[in-house]
Amino acid sequence: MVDVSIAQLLFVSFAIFSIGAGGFLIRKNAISLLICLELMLNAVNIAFVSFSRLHNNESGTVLYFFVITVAACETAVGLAIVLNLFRLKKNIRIQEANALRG
Amino acid sequence: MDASLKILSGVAVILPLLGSCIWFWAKNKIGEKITGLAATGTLVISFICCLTLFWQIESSARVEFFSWIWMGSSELVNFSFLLDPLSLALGLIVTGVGSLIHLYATGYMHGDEGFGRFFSYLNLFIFAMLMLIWSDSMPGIFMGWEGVGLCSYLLISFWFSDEANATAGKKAFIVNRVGDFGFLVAMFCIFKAFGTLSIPEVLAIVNSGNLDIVQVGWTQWACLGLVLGAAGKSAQIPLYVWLPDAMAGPTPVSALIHAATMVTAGVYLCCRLQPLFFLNPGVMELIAYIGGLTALFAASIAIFQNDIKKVLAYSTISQLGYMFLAVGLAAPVAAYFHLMTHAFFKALLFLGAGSVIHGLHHEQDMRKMGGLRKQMPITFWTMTIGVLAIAGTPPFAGFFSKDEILHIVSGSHRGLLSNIAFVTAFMTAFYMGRLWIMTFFGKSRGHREAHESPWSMTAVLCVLAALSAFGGLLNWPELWGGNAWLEHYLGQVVTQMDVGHGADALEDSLKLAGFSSLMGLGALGLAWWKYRDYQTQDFRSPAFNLFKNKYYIDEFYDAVIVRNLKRSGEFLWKVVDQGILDGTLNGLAYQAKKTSERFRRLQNGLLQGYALWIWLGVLILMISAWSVR
Amino acid sequence: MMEFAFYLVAGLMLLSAGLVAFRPKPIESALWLILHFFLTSTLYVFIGADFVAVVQLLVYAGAIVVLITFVILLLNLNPQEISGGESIRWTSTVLFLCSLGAVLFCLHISTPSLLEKMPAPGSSFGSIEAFSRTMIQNYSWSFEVAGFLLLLALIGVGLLAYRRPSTRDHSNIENKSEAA
Amino acid sequence: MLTSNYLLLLLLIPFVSALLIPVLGTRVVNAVSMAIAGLYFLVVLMGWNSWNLSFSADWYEPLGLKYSLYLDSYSYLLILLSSFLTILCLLYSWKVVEAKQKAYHSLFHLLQATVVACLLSEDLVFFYVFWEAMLIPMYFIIGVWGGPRRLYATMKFFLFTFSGSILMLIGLICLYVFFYQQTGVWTASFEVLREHFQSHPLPFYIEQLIFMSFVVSFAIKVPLFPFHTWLPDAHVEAPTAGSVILAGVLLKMGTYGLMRFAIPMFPAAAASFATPLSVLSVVGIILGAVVAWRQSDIKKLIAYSSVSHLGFVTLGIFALTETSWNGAFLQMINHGITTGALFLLIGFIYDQKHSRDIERFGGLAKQLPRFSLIFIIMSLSSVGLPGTNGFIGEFMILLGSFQSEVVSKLWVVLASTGVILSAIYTLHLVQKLCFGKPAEDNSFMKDIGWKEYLLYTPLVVLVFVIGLYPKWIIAPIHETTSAIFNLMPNGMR
Repeated sequence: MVDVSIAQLLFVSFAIFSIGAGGFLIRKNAISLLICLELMLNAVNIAFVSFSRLHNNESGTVLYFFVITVAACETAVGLAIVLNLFRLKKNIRIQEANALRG
Repeated sequence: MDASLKILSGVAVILPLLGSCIWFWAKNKIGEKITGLAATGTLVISFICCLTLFWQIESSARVEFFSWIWMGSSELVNFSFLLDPLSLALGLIVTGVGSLIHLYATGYMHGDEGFGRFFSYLNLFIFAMLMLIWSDSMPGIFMGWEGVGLCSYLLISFWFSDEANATAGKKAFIVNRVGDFGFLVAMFCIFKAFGTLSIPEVLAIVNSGNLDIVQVGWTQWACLGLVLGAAGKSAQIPLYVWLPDAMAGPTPVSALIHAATMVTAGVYLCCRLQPLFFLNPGVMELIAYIGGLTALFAASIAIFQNDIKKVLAYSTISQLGYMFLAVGLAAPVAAYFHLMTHAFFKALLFLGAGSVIHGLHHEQDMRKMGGLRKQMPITFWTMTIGVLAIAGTPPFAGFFSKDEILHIVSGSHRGLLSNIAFVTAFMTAFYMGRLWIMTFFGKSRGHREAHESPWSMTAVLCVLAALSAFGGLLNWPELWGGNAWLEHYLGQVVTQMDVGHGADALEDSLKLAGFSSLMGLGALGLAWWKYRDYQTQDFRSPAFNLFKNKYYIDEFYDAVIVRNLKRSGEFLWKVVDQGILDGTLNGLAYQAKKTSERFRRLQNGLLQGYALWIWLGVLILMISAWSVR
Repeated sequence: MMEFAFYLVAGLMLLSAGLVAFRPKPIESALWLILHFFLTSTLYVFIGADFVAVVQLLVYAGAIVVLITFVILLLNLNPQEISGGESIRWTSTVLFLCSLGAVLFCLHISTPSLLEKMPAPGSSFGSIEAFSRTMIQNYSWSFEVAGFLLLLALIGVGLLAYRRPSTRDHSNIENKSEAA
Repeated sequence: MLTSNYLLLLLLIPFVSALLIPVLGTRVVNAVSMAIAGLYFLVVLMGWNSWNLSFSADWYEPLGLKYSLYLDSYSYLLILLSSFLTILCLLYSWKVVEAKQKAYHSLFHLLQATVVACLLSEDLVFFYVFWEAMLIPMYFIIGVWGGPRRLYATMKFFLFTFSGSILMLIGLICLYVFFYQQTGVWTASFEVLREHFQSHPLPFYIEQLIFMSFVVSFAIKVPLFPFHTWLPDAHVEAPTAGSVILAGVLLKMGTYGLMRFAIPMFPAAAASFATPLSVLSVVGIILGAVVAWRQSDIKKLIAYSSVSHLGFVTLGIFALTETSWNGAFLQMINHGITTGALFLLIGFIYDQKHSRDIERFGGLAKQLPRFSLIFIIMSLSSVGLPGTNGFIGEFMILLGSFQSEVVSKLWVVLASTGVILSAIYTLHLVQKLCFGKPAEDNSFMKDIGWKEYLLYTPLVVLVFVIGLYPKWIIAPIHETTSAIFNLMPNGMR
């Protein structure tokens, strides 16, 4: 076990989240976006577990568990959508998936 | 006693209404003869009822039926009758002349496809007219008032297939409605002042003299409203324009409604509410001047009309003007007397004219008549009596009644009015002479062979001629040794201005009578000289055009009122409604649409764009959460 | 020593995250993601959450990344299918990230208590038993819901990925029949 | 003697029938629906003279909301009118409406149900819910069976009424919350709120604001100038039966709301706004009449005449005297009868000729004498000829308003000119339709037969029965009027 402050853990979490978010905003293909989402979720998980540790309360880890459940669902559904997108457009460029524009 | 009054008056009123429904429903199913005779029969029964009432009732009686308008807290209006000399006398005329005209109409309307409908309307009219004169409350009178207006409307546009007739009916109704508006406002004011609309109660309060200044103020407005109402119904300036057009109806209608009965309702109303008018001398003066001016004005138009019924129509307006004049000078008995004699001789004249028209197969233009003296002798002789009566030739009815009015006018020391009255009397004799001569004398001008009318028509003419001849006996002045029956009879309920007694007054009145009858004969002579060998020539001058076109009053009203009303209708519709109101709303809707168009662009379909917006939202949330802390 | 290990792991995590996010090819990102998850798992071990560390490896690295990789292989994309098109708004992205960082920094310095070392956890922290107790006792309803969510996702994916013969082919057939 | 369960019966029959009709077989829909409507009318008739019933049950207790129903003579008479007109509408639609009959009948019953619920409710929230719900069936009736511009008309109708309702909702929430703040109890019961705010008045400007929020909402429904422009469009596009119900029942909900809720709640605020509101009424009277005269579409003409007639009603309401209120309420009923009949008559000739252009008719008095007779009778009732129902209402309104303390006499006199104007446009219509020569060949048109006699006879009878002996209907109206006025502060009476 390492003797760290919560601030250090949160910094890690935040940095990873920012990198994920940046990637999400910048990348152009749908699969990379999904991967970046995973990154962001992971960053959030780190924060959850850290707080769980800080307060010595298992609820944070339970939340972690739920988050990965959601993440799994989201990835599965997301990938299925990407698959359909590819079938429809013959590519997975996210800018072209704009059928719902106003 | 009371029950019998109730039954008699009820029967007199209800029978025509029932008859009206039956004739309308039966249409022509039961044959002309039965319809006509039965309709006349109902009227005769009504007349008999009236006569019985007339004998039974000493001074006045009130008959209550059932409550009509109920205000919640109190009874406002009952269906109840006030039977007193004023209403009984007029009731007799309405049912009496009415039954004569019904009889006449069975001949006149023979063969018309709307025969049943015609009698239905006529009977309905009698019902409404009796409601008008017998009701003891303002709304009751108003019901009859509008009812006769409705019948007038229906009967003027009786031959509705002709657009002009329908328009004339509509005009009559609408102009009358202007008057009714005045009547309505008068009712409101009276209710405001006295808290009741029952005429006996109102008159009791007025006669008791316990009025404060506010109440008198309200009565002034009420009287003005009533004058407007009366002017509408009795075709006085400024609302007389409907009556000439009303001649579009069948002639019996013109005789019954537009000469003998309905148009006198205004006079009746003013007499009925005389105490109210006494409170407002200014309004009385107004009535007198309206009457005088109308008399002169209408007579001047009548001289230049060529349609026989139009001449009579303007003559009616002019004679009604006389009655108003008398009312305005606080001489209701004189007005009433003239009303009665006028009912006789004007009905006679109209029916005579109708007989002529009937004989000439619906030719109304006097320029195409002439020389009918021989072909239609009965019509000729009866018409002659009518003309002499209206011209004021002694000893016919018109002489007495008109002379009384002239006497009163000259006794009132209003120079202008008395001049007008005399000039009008002269003009009346002149245009009636013109009508008489153009129709019956000279050579035939272009009409086909005429025939005398059937007995049902000529018999009525004879009866009316007799009435016109001897009607003056009703009110043979006391000054001349008579008993002035009508004056005494009506004197129970109305107050007549005193015109003086004694030898001086007798001398004055004899002078006046002599002068006026000489003037009438002179006018007839002038007409004889002018139209004896009338061919087709006419006056030709700008002034003549002015008269002939009735001073362009119709055109004036059309341009000033009707056209502007139409224009304001278009304006309110197109500009206010569709332009401003709908425009604002549609504009709002359009702006909303535009705005959302603009915001729509934000929805660009780019996933990452949305993510950026989420980031922005998160940022704002965090900042606000932090700053709130 | 352990401090150093922590910093090393954290640093590697950031590095791998950067590589995940910015390598041009998706397959590379996916592979770097695996490394990232392993490092995360290490971090969890450092703070005493053993069970979580294991789950991280099993579920994330084992299942999810494999799924992603599988899809990438399935699609077998060539470069212009992957990217191309107009460039993405770098400036606004950077701006937002900076502003977010600034806000966080402000938050950070305004709460000094965060800088204190964390107290030692309870003896049972991170154990399966403690985790399970909390989960089953306090969150049983949510647990069921999560299970149901997975089921729904399963059905949804099935529906989405199912290639309907009707949609496109149907129209083709219609066109053909019209042409014929 | 009827118990409060009677109110439940009143409320539930139309709802149940609205649900029942869609599951019926197509052939029997007409007959069953009409039978239910007839039965319902009888049920309503049974309640004559047993008003002042009430019923209450919890709806959502934490917020103090209740299904609380109250039947007074106002709501009773309007329910009676609505059930009566519904029968006529369904009878009229027999063999006229062929498309989607089930939905049509079901919607009419639903409309009836919402109207009845609205009229019965004493709880303001309950009232509001059904006030909004009334829009839905009408929206579909116009939108599905309407004329060519029905989309525009329905949209306009919906947006107008809905925006008004939103204002009312705001006012209602204010009342509700103020009451909670002052007493710590949640309730939306009208009686409780009224009593409380009478004894603990709110600041006057707040009273005025809330009052206006209610008034605007009701005024849009009435419709009062300048909110009236939706009415002509809605009437023109609505199917005949829809127009009848719209004119006969829905418009009355606005005036009912004014009389039953807005004014009793804030009499002082009402008095303070009496002048502007009565001026708007007078403008409505005159504008409606003058504009009606210029219309060539018969339905539009009648729609504008409705604006004019309802101007009289609102004038009577804002004059705040018992007489004018009695007259106003009577005039609401009269308008339902007369205008309803006129719409039915116009529908009758429209179905044959498929035109409502006034210029394309003429001479119908010769060709369709029975039709013309009834048409003229109804027109005269609309003109307010004494002896017909229209006169009694108008007369009482004007007479009462003239005695009013809060409305200037000048406005009443101006309103009375509506008497002239109404004659102008109505006779114009009668002349164009019935008199003159036919503008086109109309020989294919049939006169009214037994089915139409069934429709019009009760209406004609009512016209004269109310016109000649109105006491039987004024007496119950007066009961509620005097009850409302008794509760107002003394200065108001």
